[in-house]
Amino acid sequence: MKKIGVFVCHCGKNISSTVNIEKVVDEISKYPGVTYCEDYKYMCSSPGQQLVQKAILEHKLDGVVVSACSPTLHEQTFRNAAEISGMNPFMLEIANIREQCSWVHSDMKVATPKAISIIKTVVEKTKLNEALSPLKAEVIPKVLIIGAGIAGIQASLDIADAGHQVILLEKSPSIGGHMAQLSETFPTLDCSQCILTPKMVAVSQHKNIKLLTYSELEDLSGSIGNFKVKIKKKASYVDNEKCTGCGACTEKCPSKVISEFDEGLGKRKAIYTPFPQAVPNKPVLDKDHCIYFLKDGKCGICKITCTLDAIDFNQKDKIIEEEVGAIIVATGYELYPIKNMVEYGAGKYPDVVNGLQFERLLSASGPTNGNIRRPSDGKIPKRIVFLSCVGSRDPEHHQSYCSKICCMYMAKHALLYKENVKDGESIIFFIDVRTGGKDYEEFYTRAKQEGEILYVRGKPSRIIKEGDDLIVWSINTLTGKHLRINCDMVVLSMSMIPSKGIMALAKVLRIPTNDYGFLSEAHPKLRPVESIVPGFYLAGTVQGPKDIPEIVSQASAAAAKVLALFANDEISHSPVTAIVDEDICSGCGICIPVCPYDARELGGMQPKAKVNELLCEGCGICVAVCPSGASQQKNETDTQIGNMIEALL
Amino acid sequence: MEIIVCIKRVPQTAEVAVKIDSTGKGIEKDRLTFDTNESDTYALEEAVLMKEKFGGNITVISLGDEDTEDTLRIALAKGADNAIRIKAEDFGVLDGFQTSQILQSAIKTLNYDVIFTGCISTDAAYSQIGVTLAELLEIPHASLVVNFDINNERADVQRELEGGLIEHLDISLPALFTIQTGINEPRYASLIKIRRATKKIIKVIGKDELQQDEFISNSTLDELFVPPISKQVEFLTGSVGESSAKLAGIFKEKGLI
Amino acid sequence: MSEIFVLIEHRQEEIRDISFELLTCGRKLAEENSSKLTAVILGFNTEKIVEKIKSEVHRVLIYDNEILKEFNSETYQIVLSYLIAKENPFLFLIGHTAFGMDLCPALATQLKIPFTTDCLNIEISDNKIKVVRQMFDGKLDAKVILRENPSYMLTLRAGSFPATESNLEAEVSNLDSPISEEPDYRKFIEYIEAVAGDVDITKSDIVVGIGRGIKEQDNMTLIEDFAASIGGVVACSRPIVDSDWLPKDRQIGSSGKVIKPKLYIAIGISGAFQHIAGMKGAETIVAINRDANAPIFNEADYGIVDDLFKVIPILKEKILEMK
Amino acid sequence: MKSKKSMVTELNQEIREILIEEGAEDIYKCFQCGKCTSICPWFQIEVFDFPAYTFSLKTAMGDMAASEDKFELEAEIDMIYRCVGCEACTDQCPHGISTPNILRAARRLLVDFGSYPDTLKSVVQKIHSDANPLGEPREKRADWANGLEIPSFSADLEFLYFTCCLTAYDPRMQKLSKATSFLLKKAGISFGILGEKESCCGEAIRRIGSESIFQEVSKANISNFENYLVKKVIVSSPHCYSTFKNEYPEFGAEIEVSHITEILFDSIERGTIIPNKEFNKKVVYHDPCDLGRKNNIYDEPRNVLKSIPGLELLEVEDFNRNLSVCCGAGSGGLWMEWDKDERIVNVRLKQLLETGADVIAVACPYCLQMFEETLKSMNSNVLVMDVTEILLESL
Repeated sequence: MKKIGVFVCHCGKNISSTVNIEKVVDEISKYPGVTYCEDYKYMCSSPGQQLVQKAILEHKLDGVVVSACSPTLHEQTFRNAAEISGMNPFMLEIANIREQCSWVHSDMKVATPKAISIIKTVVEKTKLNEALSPLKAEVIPKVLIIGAGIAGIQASLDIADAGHQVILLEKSPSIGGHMAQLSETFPTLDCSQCILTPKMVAVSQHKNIKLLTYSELEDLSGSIGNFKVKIKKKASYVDNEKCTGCGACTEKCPSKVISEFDEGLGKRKAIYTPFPQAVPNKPVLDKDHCIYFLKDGKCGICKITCTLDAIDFNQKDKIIEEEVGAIIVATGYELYPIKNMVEYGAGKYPDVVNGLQFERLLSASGPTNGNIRRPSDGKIPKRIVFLSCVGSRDPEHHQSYCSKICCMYMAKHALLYKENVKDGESIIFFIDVRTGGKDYEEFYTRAKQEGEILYVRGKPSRIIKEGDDLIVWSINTLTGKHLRINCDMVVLSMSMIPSKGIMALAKVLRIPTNDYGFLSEAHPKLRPVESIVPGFYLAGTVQGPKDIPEIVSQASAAAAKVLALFANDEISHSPVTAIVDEDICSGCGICIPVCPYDARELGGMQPKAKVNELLCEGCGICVAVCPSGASQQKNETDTQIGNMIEALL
Repeated sequence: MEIIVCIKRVPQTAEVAVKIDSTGKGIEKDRLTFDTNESDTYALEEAVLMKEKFGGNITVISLGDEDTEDTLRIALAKGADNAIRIKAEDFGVLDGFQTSQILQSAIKTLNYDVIFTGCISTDAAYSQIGVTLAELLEIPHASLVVNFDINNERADVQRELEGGLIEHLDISLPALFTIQTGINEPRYASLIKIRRATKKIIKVIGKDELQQDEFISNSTLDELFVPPISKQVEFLTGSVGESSAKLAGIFKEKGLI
Repeated sequence: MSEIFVLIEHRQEEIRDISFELLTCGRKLAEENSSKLTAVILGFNTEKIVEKIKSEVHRVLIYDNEILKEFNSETYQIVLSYLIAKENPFLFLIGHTAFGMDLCPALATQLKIPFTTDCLNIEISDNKIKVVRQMFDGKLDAKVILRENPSYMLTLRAGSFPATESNLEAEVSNLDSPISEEPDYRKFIEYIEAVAGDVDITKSDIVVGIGRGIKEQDNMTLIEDFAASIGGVVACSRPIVDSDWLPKDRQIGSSGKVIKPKLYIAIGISGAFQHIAGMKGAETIVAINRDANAPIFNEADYGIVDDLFKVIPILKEKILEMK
Repeated sequence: MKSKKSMVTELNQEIREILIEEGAEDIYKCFQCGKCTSICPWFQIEVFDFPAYTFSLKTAMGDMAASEDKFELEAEIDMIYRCVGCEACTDQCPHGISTPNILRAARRLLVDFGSYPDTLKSVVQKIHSDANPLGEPREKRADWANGLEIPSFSADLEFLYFTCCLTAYDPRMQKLSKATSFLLKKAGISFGILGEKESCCGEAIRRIGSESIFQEVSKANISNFENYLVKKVIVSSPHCYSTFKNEYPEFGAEIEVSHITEILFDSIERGTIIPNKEFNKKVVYHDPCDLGRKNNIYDEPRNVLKSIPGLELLEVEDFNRNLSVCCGAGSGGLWMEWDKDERIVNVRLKQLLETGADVIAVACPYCLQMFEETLKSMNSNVLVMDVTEILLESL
């Protein structure tokens, strides 16, 4: 018979206020197999842990049950403590009597017996636990970073500078992301491109960074330390070895296409570099708009123009395979489409634009060279109305979250507009002005005064066109007065949503997202840049709306996490995995598709299920579906579970 | 100033079908909506206006069944301070004269300067309770009051006569006044007062507490019947001259001209 | 059976119509019950009144005193209670008017005589009295039996007994008023005339309602002349108020006034239900409309399907001829 | 005598609590953005301010219909009864707060204490007593069907045609019920009517705040449905539709309800009704709140109209479908009357007339009544027709 010690934590008053600890100790002490039982106010504290260690030695315990909070919090803490006393850490189990008991009850008469039952079941489990040793795996010190906006760029540079290899993947023709589209940045008003382009160049020149633009992730397998990735490099129909980026092909190309970079306000060619400072500064040919491809070879002017013979209409998509130890996801955001806003004209009116479009109008490299002209007729807008929270903070129809950056960029927009159009007038409709950031409130105050911005509290209900003007209907909720404001342009600060394809990508990566498609972090406070799935890290707006300083911080933090991983040659993996008793396994294969981690396959002459223990996370689904009982989980065997149920009954 | 207002809960029959019940002496009440008698609401409002002007207390009193407490509560919500229900269930069928006597026996023990009643109930329509009650209490009265004020502890009263004429009177207090509709604009109850009213206790008086055993009846209702009318439009035809002449003849015949 | 008494109601030296209706009723009851009819007059300088009443009754009792010049129910009550106690009439009839309502219940109560009010019809058999009166907003009639007693008091609704003429020769007696001063607790001050031009459509016996069919504001005079010719007031449906041709207080309907006149003439009104709700209580309803299917005809007693501009001037002529 | 106004609002938790008990629980969701107010039809009335956005806060503060001053209180209650319950605010509110529900909580208390407009009192009385708001006799409810040979409903018939009170009694509206019964017969649909056993659906009085009488009349209908084994109901009025579909289930009703336009479109699609006579008119369709915004029926009535040869279907730009503006008749509005320049119907009618249409098509008796009555004083040749009437003309 094994000797089990039970340690009951009060958790201050968290547990003891609804669970009668004295009674628990009294009851558990009498339970068969329990040779030692003790309580303490804070078991996780240093003296608390010492109690456990001392008891292991003094009472020669075979197993320990700590009755305290959720195992996600302190299982590791206590296992480490047990190991110091020479116990196999997997002989220590946590009985959760806080989240699952004291917190959900208010009546001690109910909570106390429940706590006792919980502890008894865990004692039963512990009795049959086996000593396990962690699995070890090699780490490939190379990182894949998906998305080359400011987040991806920053993380790449940090890791590359530390001497590790980086593969930086970008689906568009250039790196830079949305930050490259911006004019000036709050709160300092330095030029966005001026601060971004040096970093872009640094990326392109860094010996440790392999840049794959115009590329997408196709497939992924493996686990932390050892991922295998397949990347599709889309055909650009330009041989980058030969191309010098002279731009002659672009100049001659007869096909004009709406520019994505200018958010639809300008045009580009079918063969193009998105913007002058693009990295790599080599054009790509957009097959969907190329006359050569659309009209069966009837064009080819670019090929004729190119003196270096860099145009290759026969180029094919290329699959690149790589092995990496970690992956940072930094795919960024896009803006919620205006067409979802029926009451604001649903994209009918060209002079109703979104925040990024207005950035392009403000940008010196933009379609109007930084002079503000309204899209419909090129007129200088004399009055612009800015609407906050469009598509944000609207759980009923759109997104319930706050997009965080709009308050600041609207103030910036209005200020820059005032500098641009001296007699211009800005009206900002707001519900709350949120300026949580260093120097932000000061900037808001300055913008309000220098930009002579009229802030009106209220959410407009309609935008209606009347003649040349747009009319915004609202009320001023501070005065209660009706407003029907005529203006020349309206800027909607649309909510930030995860960029297109995030759900598909998350599925390939098998990492969880929240309801809106933002990737979920492992812990909102303590593990903000890691996914719950080991080996994946998050940087930037892929995780939620953020401003640039926050994105950069998070990117560097993700880089630091990757570097910490790479600092070891190997990683250990929990041994609590599934195993297959090949004698029983019939090879039916039911367990293969249900495994969320792709940790199973059928192998051998007479196919039997096999477990890749490095991939297995011990979720137990395979155990549950196995018709023959061949699949078992270490330290969660059927016998153990049976005993636990018995203890409960 | 102590004011008493007598009110009555009545079925609202003006705009809906009214059917005689199986006894032949009452009406089917299931589908009728009950509310404070119309002129009583003006009486109550007049009391509230007087209280606002001169201060004091308003007691509303009603002879009725338990549902009458809803009506009394509405009066409390609209500005009355106290409410008394005399249990109608302690009595059988009552005529107006008995009602007046019962009210009198309850009111005679109270302090009052002014009693207001409505000038007519929309159900029985006798217009007699107020004036009878005044006589029983041996106080002066004025009926059909359309303007009311108090000067030098006497009431300055205007009564409505036929043909738009007003009779101006000076009456000593205490006295009883039956109030005509239109004298004021009855108010709504605010939610705060509604809330307070729901918590007030309504004093309920049974027959035993009235210190009077016999209430003489003046009359009994023998039967109800639907007045014989037949409304089928009669089109007056012929030339304009003919149809007009026919119509004028009808007017004459009916004594309308 | 002892006598039937009628209280003559007069105001500002004119006998009120109700008095003749009371006399007609009283005479009928007196004849049916082989009794005599007595008129009671309280007033000051009553000669002219007595003159007109003399042929209506068997006996006239007069209290002629300056304090009885104007009606004061308290004064009347003192005088009449004295008279009734002395004469013991079988039935004392009073008009169901502002005067009668103020007087009858108090007087009867004081004398402990069974009474009831607002009678439409009165039946006497075996010294018992049974009356018909309206209840429930006039929707039902009730037969009411009075407690058996040697004497009774009733008030009679105006219009229940259209006045008829008579040629009796009354015996006239002047009596001395038992009091010489108006009581201090109730003093008559004055009559106040209603402000001219202030029309209350709910108080008028004849109402002429106009609707959209009137077409233009100029046509309003036609209607006003017509209304004047039959002694009615002009009211309307909503569109007329909307056009500001008449003030809001002239609107009939669920959102306007609810009226119950003796006669309602709807001219050029189709009869939206909101309007119907306001006028269907009228005793007699006449509709004049070009559209025979107009819903207003569902409510009307008499209808003329024709152009109102043709009908109204001719109808006015015919009415003036009849008068 | 007017009492002195106090500028201090006192928090009154009791008022808040009772209003929440009566259904104003949404108030805590409000973040005072004011979008409700400028989408509200009253926003388009120049001379009147209807501060919809304040009601949540006022309720939370217990400052609803709370004035001690008679005239202020009257103005507040007047305000509470301005709401036409069109739910335009609910539709647009970021948190889906229903201002009509908040106001209805207050209405329920006010109704219990007789503190609501007299015209509405009379509607409540009439529905209670006569089962219709017009005060017409119950016995006459099926008179519109005289001579039309419509069977009384029995279990072997598929549908019950439930007329709206207006279409049952009002001579103008009876054209709708007659047209409907003709079209249903034409389409070969088996249906019957309940006639005098029908009671008003009660929608109006529930919105007015008379909850107890609503429950009384609705339960009468529900037990009728049960007794006659009614499974499927066709209605003319979107108000009946909304009530049967969304509210009767609260009281145990198990019926499937269709609006007549749904049935008609289905019949046209199946070819049992074939509109073949040209209706060469420009027609603008007005979305009734209870059909569109509240029940998402936008296309069926339009599709019926589109299937009529020669008919040119117009839309009110910017103000169609869920952004349509109420005719002003909802939640008791049919019986309320505001000053001439304070009527929602005028706003909507102006929008409809500006399309240049010859005919305003409606699918709700309330809308029809409002538009037609208002057009009478406008000297306009534009006709107001129900979708059923237009379809009938094209057969």
